[in-house]
Parts: sequence; C-alpha cells; structure tokens
Amino acid sequence: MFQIRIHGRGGQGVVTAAELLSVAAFLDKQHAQAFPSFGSERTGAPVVSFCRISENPIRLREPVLEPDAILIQDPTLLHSIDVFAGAKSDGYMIINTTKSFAELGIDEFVASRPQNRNFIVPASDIAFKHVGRPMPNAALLGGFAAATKKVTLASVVAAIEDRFPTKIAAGNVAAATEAYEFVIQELEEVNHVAAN
Amino acid sequence: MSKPFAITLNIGSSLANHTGSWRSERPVYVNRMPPCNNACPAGEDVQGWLYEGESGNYEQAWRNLVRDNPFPAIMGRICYHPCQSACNRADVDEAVGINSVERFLGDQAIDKGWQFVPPTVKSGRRILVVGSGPSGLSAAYHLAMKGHEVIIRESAAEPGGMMRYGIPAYRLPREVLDAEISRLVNLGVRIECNTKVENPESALESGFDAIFLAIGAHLGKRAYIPAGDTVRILDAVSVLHMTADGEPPLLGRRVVVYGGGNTALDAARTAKRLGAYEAIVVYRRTKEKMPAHESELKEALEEGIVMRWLSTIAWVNSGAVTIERMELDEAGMPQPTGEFESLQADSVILALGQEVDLSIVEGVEGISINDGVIEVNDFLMTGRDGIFAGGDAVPGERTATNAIGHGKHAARAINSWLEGQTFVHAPRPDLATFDRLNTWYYSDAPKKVRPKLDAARRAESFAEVVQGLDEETALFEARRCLSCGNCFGCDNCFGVCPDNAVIKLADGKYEINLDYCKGCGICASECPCGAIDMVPERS
Amino acid sequence: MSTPLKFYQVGSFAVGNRLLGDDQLSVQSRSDRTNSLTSGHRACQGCGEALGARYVMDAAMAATDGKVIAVNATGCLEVFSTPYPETSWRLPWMHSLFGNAAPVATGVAFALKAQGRSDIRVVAQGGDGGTVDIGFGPLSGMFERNDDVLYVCYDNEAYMNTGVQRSGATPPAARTNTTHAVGANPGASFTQGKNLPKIAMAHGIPYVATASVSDLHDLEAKVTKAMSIRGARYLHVLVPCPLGWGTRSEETIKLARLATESGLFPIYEAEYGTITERKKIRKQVPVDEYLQIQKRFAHLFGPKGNREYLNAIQAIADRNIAEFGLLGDAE
Amino acid sequence: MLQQIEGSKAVAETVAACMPDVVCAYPISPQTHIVEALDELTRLGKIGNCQFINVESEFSAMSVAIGSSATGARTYTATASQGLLFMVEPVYNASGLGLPIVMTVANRAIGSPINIWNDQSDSMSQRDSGWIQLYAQDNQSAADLHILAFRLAEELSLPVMVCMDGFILTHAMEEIDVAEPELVQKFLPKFTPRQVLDPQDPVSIGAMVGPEAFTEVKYLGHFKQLKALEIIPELSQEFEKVFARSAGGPDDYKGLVTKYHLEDAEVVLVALGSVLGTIKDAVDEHRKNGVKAGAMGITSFRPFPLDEVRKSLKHAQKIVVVERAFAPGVGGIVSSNIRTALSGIDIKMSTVVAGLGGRPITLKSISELVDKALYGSLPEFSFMDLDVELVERELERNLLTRRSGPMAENLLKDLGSR
Repeated sequence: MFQIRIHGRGGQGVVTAAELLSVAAFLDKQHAQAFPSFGSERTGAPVVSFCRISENPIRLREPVLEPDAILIQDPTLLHSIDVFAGAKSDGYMIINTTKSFAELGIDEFVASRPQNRNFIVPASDIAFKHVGRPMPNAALLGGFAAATKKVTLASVVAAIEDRFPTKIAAGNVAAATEAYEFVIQELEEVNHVAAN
Repeated sequence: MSKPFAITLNIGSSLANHTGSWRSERPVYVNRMPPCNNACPAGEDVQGWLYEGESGNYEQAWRNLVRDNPFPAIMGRICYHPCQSACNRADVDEAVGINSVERFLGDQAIDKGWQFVPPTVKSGRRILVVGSGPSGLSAAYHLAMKGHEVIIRESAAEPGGMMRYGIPAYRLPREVLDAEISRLVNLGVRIECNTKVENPESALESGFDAIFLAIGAHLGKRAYIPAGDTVRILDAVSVLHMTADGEPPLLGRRVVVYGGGNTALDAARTAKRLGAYEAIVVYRRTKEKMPAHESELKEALEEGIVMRWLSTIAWVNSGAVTIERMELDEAGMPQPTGEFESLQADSVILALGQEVDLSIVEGVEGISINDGVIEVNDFLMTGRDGIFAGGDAVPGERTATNAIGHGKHAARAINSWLEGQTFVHAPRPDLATFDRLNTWYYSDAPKKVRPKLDAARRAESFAEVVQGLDEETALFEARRCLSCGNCFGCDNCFGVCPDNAVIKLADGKYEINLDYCKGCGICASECPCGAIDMVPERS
Repeated sequence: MSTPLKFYQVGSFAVGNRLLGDDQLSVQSRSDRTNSLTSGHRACQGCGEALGARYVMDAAMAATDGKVIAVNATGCLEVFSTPYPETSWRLPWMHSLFGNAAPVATGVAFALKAQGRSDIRVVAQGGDGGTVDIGFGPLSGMFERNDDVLYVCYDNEAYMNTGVQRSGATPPAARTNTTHAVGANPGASFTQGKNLPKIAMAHGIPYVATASVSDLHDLEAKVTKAMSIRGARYLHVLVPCPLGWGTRSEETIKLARLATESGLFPIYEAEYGTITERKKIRKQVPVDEYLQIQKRFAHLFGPKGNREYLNAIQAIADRNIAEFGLLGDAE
Repeated sequence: MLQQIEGSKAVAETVAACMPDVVCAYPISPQTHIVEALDELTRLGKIGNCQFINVESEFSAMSVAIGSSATGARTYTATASQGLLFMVEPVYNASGLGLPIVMTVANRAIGSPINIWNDQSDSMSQRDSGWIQLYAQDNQSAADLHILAFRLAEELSLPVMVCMDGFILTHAMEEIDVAEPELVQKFLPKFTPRQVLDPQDPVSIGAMVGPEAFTEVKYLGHFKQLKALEIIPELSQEFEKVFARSAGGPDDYKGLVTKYHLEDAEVVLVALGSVLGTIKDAVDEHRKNGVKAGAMGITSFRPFPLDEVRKSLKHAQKIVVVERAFAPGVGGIVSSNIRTALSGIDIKMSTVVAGLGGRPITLKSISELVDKALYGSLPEFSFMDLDVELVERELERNLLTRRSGPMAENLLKDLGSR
C-alpha cells in the first residue's frame, strides 16, 4: 500500500488533488482511497488530504500517519506546520516552488534522504501559464506520476478530463503534462549527477 | 387495506359516541306571539302572512290574511296599523310597512279576482246582521265561512257603513270598497239595503237563530255654540255622508272645522275638495294631544289645511267665528284665557264625535244601555239571549279595525252559542319581545315609503292620495319582517351547532338530534327571531 | 323578478334562508354539507374551535369537490376529535405533532405534486399555541417557500388543551393559569403579542385573512377564495373558548362578534402582503362590553377593577380601528 | 457501475435509483454532499417527478417526510448529529405512525462542545426511537443498504435509518459499484402504502391512544422490529441474487451482522460502522502472528439480532466491543445489548470507547486492544487513547477551585502549553 499526504491551503484544491489521484489509480486498475482531513477549514487555512493506493482492496480507515509521499502545494506551510511528520526515510517529497531546497531551508531534510525522492516543481507558475490561475494541484499530480510511477500520466490526464469542464481540463492537463516532463527532466539530472 | 391498529381510524366513527348525555338543558322550538299580531284588533296573523308574502306567494299570503280579516284592500288603506306601532323592527331601524303590504295583497286579490272558498258544509242556521259597516260585514263573513246563512240588513242605500259614509273617497276609493264587499256577496252573504230593522225581537221570531247588531255610531255630536244665522253650522258626519251620497252640502269658500279627531281632518280636507279655499281646523288642545292620526295631520297640512291649536269656538256670527285662545293647565287640560280672535267663515263643521242611534233597542227586554252604547258581555252578547252587538255601538275604540275584530269575535261567539257552548279563545303564546331577538342578523333596511299623490293635485279631486307599493317594494317590505318569535327557516340553528345536532327537515323545519346535542345553547342565543327556548332536562 | 333579491329580513348574516337558491346558500346551510367534523366529538359545550373547524373544512371541501387532505397540530381540536377508537373526521386527516402541522402539510402537498394529483388540496390547522408559538418556525418556513398549503389557525388565545396557559396570542391583561390575576400587574402583560396575520403578510404570501366564527359568510368566502389560490395561504380564525375565557357556552358566537365589533379583532384580507379588504364594524361597541362577560377579565371590573387597563385595551381597539379603517360605510 | 466516487455521491445516486417521490433536507455537516447531489439529480430530472424541498430545520425535514410518506410518496431525508436531535420528536412520530421513511444519518458527534467530526452518539441516541437502524461498514454497503432500506421499510411500514460514519465514509472517495437503476427496480417494487391520505378512501391517521390500547400499539411496533429480523435475511438473499453482492458489505451474514474469522476466534472485536475495516486489518495482523483473533460487525443494530450475536460470540474467550458512543454514567451501549444476547454465558467482555468527536482510531491502537485483551490488562470499560494526564490536571483544578472555568477551554490551554 502506498500512502500519500497532500498539504496545502483551503482553496488550492487539496482535497481535489487527493481525489484525482485516487481516480487515476482506479483507472490504472488499482484500489484507491481518497479522503480529506475532515475539517471545517476556510479558504487560506492549512489543509491536508490523503490518498491510499494499493493492489488489494483497502479497509483501513485511519488518517495517513506515515506517508510514502508528501505533496506540498504551498511552501509557506513549511514554517507553520510540521509537513514532514511521520515521513518515511525513503519517502517521496514533491514541493511546489521556484526556489531551491536551500532557499526553502529544508536542504538538511532533503539531504537525509535518497536524492531521487525529493522534487521541486514550479507548479503555480506552470498552472498560471496553462490555466490562468495559480492552481498547483494538477501540475503536482503530473509531477507525482513522473516521480513515483504509482500512477500513469495518462490516468492523471483522464482523471482531470473526467472531473473538469473541457476548457479548464485542457489547461490542467497541459499543466500536469508539463510538470510531468519537468520532473522527468529533474530525474534525469539527478541520475546524471549520480552517474557522474 | 389493513390499517395500523389504533392510530389509524375509519372516518366518522365518533357517531358511536352519544354526547347527548352531557346535556342538562335542551333546545326547544317555540312559537311566540309576535307583537304585530298581538296589537292587531282584528287578530291578524301578520307574521304568518308576511312569511308567505316574503316568498312571493301572494295568494297564500292573502288567504292567510283573510282568515282573520276579509278586507285587506280596505284595511291596507284606512287602518291606523297598531301592528306597526308595536313592531319590534322599529327598535332596529323602522317598523315594517305592514299596512302597505296588506294593501298590496288586497289589491292583488282584487286584480286577480281571488275569491273566498265557501264552506262545504252548511249549518242550516240563519243569522241576521243589522248594519253593513266593518263589524257587520266582518261578522257576516266569519259566520258565512262557518256555514251559516247570513242576511245583512242595511238602512242606507249602499253597504259599507262608515267605510262608505264616513271615510272620504280620496282615502278609500269606492271601487275598492265595492270590490271587497262584492266578494262577500259572492260567498253567499245577502245584503238588503234600504232596509231598516225596527225591532230585533220580531226578527228573531221570524226565523233568525241569532242577531248581530252592528249599527255603528252615525249621529254627529252637537255642542251648543251661540250663533246667528249667517253662518251654516253642520256636523262632520252629515257632511261626509252627503258627500258620499253625491249630494255634497254647500259650504262656502271659508270653512272652519271644530274638533281634533280624524273626522275633523276628513271634513276639512273634504271641504277643500268641495271648493273651499280656506279650511281651518280649530282644536282646543295642542298638536301632541290631538287624537287624529299623525299621517292624517301630515297629509292635511300638505293640502293647505290651517290648524289653530289651543282654541275654542266662543260664538259664531255675521260670517265670522270668534275663537278664544286656551292654555293647558298643570293637568294638561285646556283652560280659557279670555283672549279672543275672529276668523271669517261661511260655514262651521262640528267634528266633536259620534253617537249611536239607540232607537232599535229601545224597549227590547234585557238589553241595557250605558253611556250611550249597548252593554255586552265578553262574548259581545247583549242582555238578550241571541242578540249580539259590536262595532261602534258597543264600548271600545271606534276604528274600522276594531270593528272588524268585533265582527270576528262575535261570529265565533255566535257560533259557539248556537252549538250551546261557550267560546274559548285559544291560549295566547307568550309575547315575542324585542330582547329575545338577536338583531345582529338583521341588516339595516329602512322602510319603503308609499308614494303619494302630488299635494297640488289632491285638492282638485277625490282621487286616492296614498298610492300602493309595486311588487318589488312590497316584497322588500315583507322581507323586512323579523319574524319575531317564529322560525322563518334561516338555518342559523343548523349552522351554528358545534355538534351538528340540528337536523334540517324536508319541510323547512328543524329538529334537535338529542343523541348529540350537548345543550350548549348557541342555537337559542343565535336564533335571530327568538324561536328557541332552552328547557332544563328533567333529572 | 329581474334583479336578484336581497334578504333584508336577515340580511346576509344568518346562515341561510329558506328562500335562497342552492347557488346562494352558504355551505353550512346545505343539508348535504360535508360535516367534515361530525357529531360525537368530545369538545366542550359551545366550543368555538369545533364550530370553526367544521366551517372551514366544509367550505374547503365544497370548494374542491371534496378533495381535501387535512393536517392537524396537537391540541384541543385533535384531542377531542380523534380519541381512539373514534374519529369525528370525515375527510383524510392526519395528526403528527404539536409544532409540525405546517411542514407535514408541506409533505402532503409535495407528495401530491410528485404524484401529479394537483386536484387534491391540503389544509393544515392548529390552535394558537401550535401556530404562533411552537409551530411558528416551521410555519414561517412553509410561508417562505410558498408551499401549496392553506394553514388555518383557530385562535382561542391560550393553551386550552393543557388547561389554559398563556400563549403568544394571549391578549393583554387576560388571566390564564400562567398569568394569574394577582400582584401589581395582573394578567398577561401589555406586549405587542405575536400578530401572526401580519407576520404572515410580511412573508409576501399570496393570501392572508382573518375571520371569526361570528360571520359565517365572510369565513366561507375566505376559505373559498383561499382554495382558489395556489401557494402558501394563511387564515386566522378567532374561536372563543368557554372554558378558557370563562364564558357561558351559548355566548361563543356573541363573543366572537363583540371581539370584532369592538375593534379588538380586525377582520381583513391581504394579498401578497398588501391589505385588500377590511370588514367594517357594523355596530361599534366599547371593549368593556366584550370584556366584562369574560371571567378571564373579571379582575378589571368591579370596585377593585382596573380602569387604567380597560382604557389601555380600548386604546388597542382604537389603534386597530384607525390602522385598518374599520369604521364607516362598507365598501 | 464500478467507479471511483465519493461515498456521499454514491449514496445520492443510489437513493436516486430508488426513485423517491419526495426528498427533503436541511443541511448539516457531514450530510451535505448527499443532499446537494440529490438536489442536482432532481433538477436534472434524473429522479422522475421527484420533489426536493429545502426545509428550514430538521424538525421540519422529518415532518415533511411524515406528511409525504403518509400521502403514499416514497420519501427520503438525511441528517446528522444535532440535526437528528432537533428532529427527535418527529423521528419518534414517524415510527409510531409506521411510515416507511428512509433516512441517512451521516454519523457525527453531539455537542456540547460543538464538534463536527465523526462518532455515533447521534444515531445511538435514537436507538429506542422505533426506527430500524442499519450501520454501513464501508461506502459500498452504505450505498447498497439504502436499497435494502426502502424495500424493508415499505414491507414493514416502518422507517429505516441508514447510518454511515460522517467524513470517514461520506467524504471518502473510493471504488464503489453504484447500483444500476434497472437492477434497483428489479429489487424494489413500486411503493404500496399500508395507510394513505386519500379523499377516495379517507382515514384519520394519528389518533390519540389512551392506556387501553397504548401498550398494544407499542407491542405491535416491537413485533414489527422482530419481524424485521426475519425479513432482513430474506431480503439480503434476494439482494445478492440481483446485485451479485451483499448489501451489508464484505463478510455479511444475512444482512444482520458481519463475521470475520469468527469460527475459531478467541478474541473477538465487535463494532459498528467503518472502524470494522481497520479492525479486520488488525485481525489479519494478529492472525499472521498466530493469534486467534476475529471480528464481528453489527449491521442491524435495531432490531438487535440477539440470536445471531449469541451464536457468533458464544465460543469466544474475550470480547472487546469498540464503541463510537457511550452512555455516560454507565458505559457501553452496544456492549449492554451484547450482554443481553449472551445472558447466561460467562465471557470476559471489555468496552472501549473510541473515535469520539473524530479522533482517529488507528490500526496501532486497535491492535493493542487485542494484546491487552489477551493479557488481561484491558479494563471492563475504557477510553481509547485517552489523554489521561490532561484530564487529571483538569480534575485537579476542579478540586482546587470551584470556579475553575470552562472545561473545554482549560483542556485546550493545557494542550497548547505542552
């Protein structure tokens, strides 16, 4: 079972992201479960959502306490809550930012984990380019697909297309695809560095 | 459908619960004596015939009416309608115009030729009625309806008595009088005019089983007035009689009438119609004390009659009448003041009342006279067995209506006497008093006024002054009746019972369903006409 | 006769008249009236509510060709009409709770709508407690949604079913078992009360009317009119209660009459929040005449009476008369 | 059709497939997504001529449902928590009148303190309301139980509550096979009411019943509940034939209970609702370690399947009842019913109150229960993951000063100072 925790702010589509992810996994013939952190949070408040992906039916109903992947939609959260709580040592971390890990002040945390587990995606920029709004969730999912290979990009695209009206879907698909390519590029760079 | 137990019930099942057992009082429908009926000297069931009239069933209304009074067209004109004075509606807005509806019905009957239905069984008895005035005709009618053979003997040339010879034609057109009398003739009553009965005893012996003396009061009262010979002094009765006979007296251009009753006004108004340009009524007391009917005075004033209140005629001389001004003392009696005034006059008509010509009973054994009238018992029988008397010749109010009542009463008494019994009047129900009415239910509807002939045209002729109501307004008036004390089918009791315990019967009547009546009394208190009493249940 | 005749004998105020044609008869005067609330019910002698309920329901039945479903709040009417094993109702009728007659009726109305039965109409009914107090919120909801329900309040001005306690419709100075006529301010307080017809009007619903058991023709006309309209409608009927008011059983209708003739209970109609008709007072009476025959106001009369309160009540009547224009000739 | 779908949406679509005539609701978290979806489906004409009514309170929601159902309309509503409490009066009325209303309860805690998160104290408060109560262990059963509920309600003329854990199920997106309307129609015939307000055949519904028959009416209500114990298995069997799955979800037994490794279980965890999934994972873990653990879920809490519970549990050595609500002053609610089922049988039983007000019930904590039960260290009554230190400090404060201030605030202050 692969467990994902998504951090963001109310209004950034955090819950939607988890749901899209679960749909993508479902389309990939896996079992999935997405659920929010059941809060009464308003726009702007820190929000968490969860997703589980498994080859077997999922019965477990606890929150994701030890995530295999952490998606951070808003880097400003780093200073207000412990987004890395319960993070596995070999878990994935994908963060929406244009800054470097050092600039974010998490280079220490990143350094403690395998290099090909930590990714930076300028998701808001990509989203702005394609959707006209800095909605980072679709782009981050594209990045997640590229980084973890737990879902296919095709399924993420299908999930987005199923969820949104055509025009908005197209922008988000483009954003997810660009982010996907961006992370593939990052991976190649990491591998290249590693190879060197 | 198998409905859930207890909580779901079949409709109307509470009929099994007889809430009548809660009752300590029960409503009872009653018939009370309406004040109109109570006040009518002729005993007309006014409410009863108005009830029929309300529905436009005029013939039935008329038939109900003539059960008591055979002359609605006449009485609808000349009756001073005590019924209206007693009418409860006067306390709501105005009294019901009973008299005008009566006249309407009477005129309808003449118009349509409605006749009395003669009795199928004849008694074989013969009765002589002396006089064809209202009491005589009324008695004859009621006796005839009982199957008796009735013969009226009248000394005058035509029947009608005071109705013909005392009431001017402008108040009672002769064709109306004739029509209603002829209906009586059609019933089988024989009227022999120009036939004076000299001796009732011999009449009894000649085969009459009973005699009713309805001889009226036709002698004008005289008063001593010092007078010269230049002024004619006449009595009102004669003036009216002569006028009725078509031989009016010559009264001159200025006429003074002395008196304050209806006859005085009749005489003054007649004088006007006979050509006098000035007719002055001299009366000792005030307008308020005047015995003449208010409507008569009003009409007289409209016609230009001048009233001299608080005045007596002191003497008459040289084409003038000297009157003395009077004043009322503390007891309300007029007292001379010594102040005199002179009025020019060509003739003076005395209207000081009438007296009975008692010559017919002089010497008849057993019949006694008191105060100028014939003494009778409660059954209008004189001291002589088989001889009855009524109308103006016996004590009582001298009105045509009263006379008609006498006629009816006498007929009943004679009928009982002939059968060897004593007439017993049906018990009178309690009066339907105003306080028993729930007047909220009666909407305001002022009386319809009868149209009157234009005053300017009246003095020219003896045409009838007061006109009748058309059908619509007569119906309107009839429907103003409050039906005091008698159910008129308004459905209020049926509607206001919280327990649906009033049953509406097919004939328009109602019945209390004592199975459910809880005795709350709403039906009684909301009955508009007070026709329901609450009566304690017997324990 | 060319023109239809009026009956001046009884005006148009008595229940009927033997001379009227079938089309002119009030529903209550017809021998074949529905008797929607039939005999054998256990209402007190002279119950105004029993009378009002039959008037209203029979009129509603007549207006709909007998297609009415009635919903009833808990209260006297419900208790006296349907104690197991007997019911006095002769139409489909349902009682659920004290405060929910309006929404239950809404449910009936929408069920009928779902079933395509637009011919069947719904009437909800309750006393003043069930209407102005405990059922007020749901009733307001029913109004605000404009549900196709006629709601009828039979106002007897207190909780009579539970033994006469004050409700939001209890008039000032009235004695109830929770507004005792003792102390410095005897009886119910002089507050504005809860004027539900006006509150209903404020919802802008198609039809609001007041009526009383003393004027049947007016009441029936209003029910008939209400049944001709779709949407939320409200009818507030004054129904005197001999028990709670301390009055003689035969005076129930008289009291309703005095309430309107004094101006204390104005009779009017409103459409979409605007008054369209008001019933003029025929014979104005001072409030004393209305109050003094009620034991619940007995403390205002007599040597130890309270003229100040009587004046204040008269002032309320005067205000009503001015506000609604209750004097003058009928329009 | 199998799809990845939110629990609420699946329930809404399933309810829609049942073709209700009237849906009425007042919004309350976490029920909102269900009725929002139903409003949309109604407006889109997906539910025939169904009428959706936005009422002004839960009291009116149930009242509208009562009127509607009594008029022969298939009627649905949904609520939670305070909303359920606000409609308690008509809830009892609906069952008393025998009206086959179906209502979803998206289980949520009851305040004070106000709390929007899940537990089951809301529906548990209505355990004696006369309604049938079915508890869903996952979203598939949450959706499917509604189909069963309508059928059951209308056969018995009794209202049915389908209880699903708020947020945990209502807001979770997972794969659910939402029943096809054609199949639903096969299983659920047209509603033929037992009593109906109809001018053609008028009746008076809701009479006042005195001492002479009240007991009998109540007995008949009880009898209907017992009758449901016979009908639920029949309907479950039929459901399985039509839909090729159990309405009660995995491990369903006759629609009344679920049984997971009970045959040889020495320690049995008993629960209602979504926590059963986590419990089953815990059972698997222990089984891997050779511990004979098992789990029993109760789908039909009302009527309570006394016989099935007795049969299922009588061979166990230790029973742990995990409850998402409790009866203050006494203890477990479900437990006491199980005690009744097991009367005369001496089995050690513990009640653990867990997941109150949305506190996560973790696999770890559940697993520990099994261990504690086995080693006898589990008290008869306890609260899972209770912050003992926190409550003890508050109790201390209470001892010191009478006016120690609002308890909830004190606790929060305490938590913040850690």
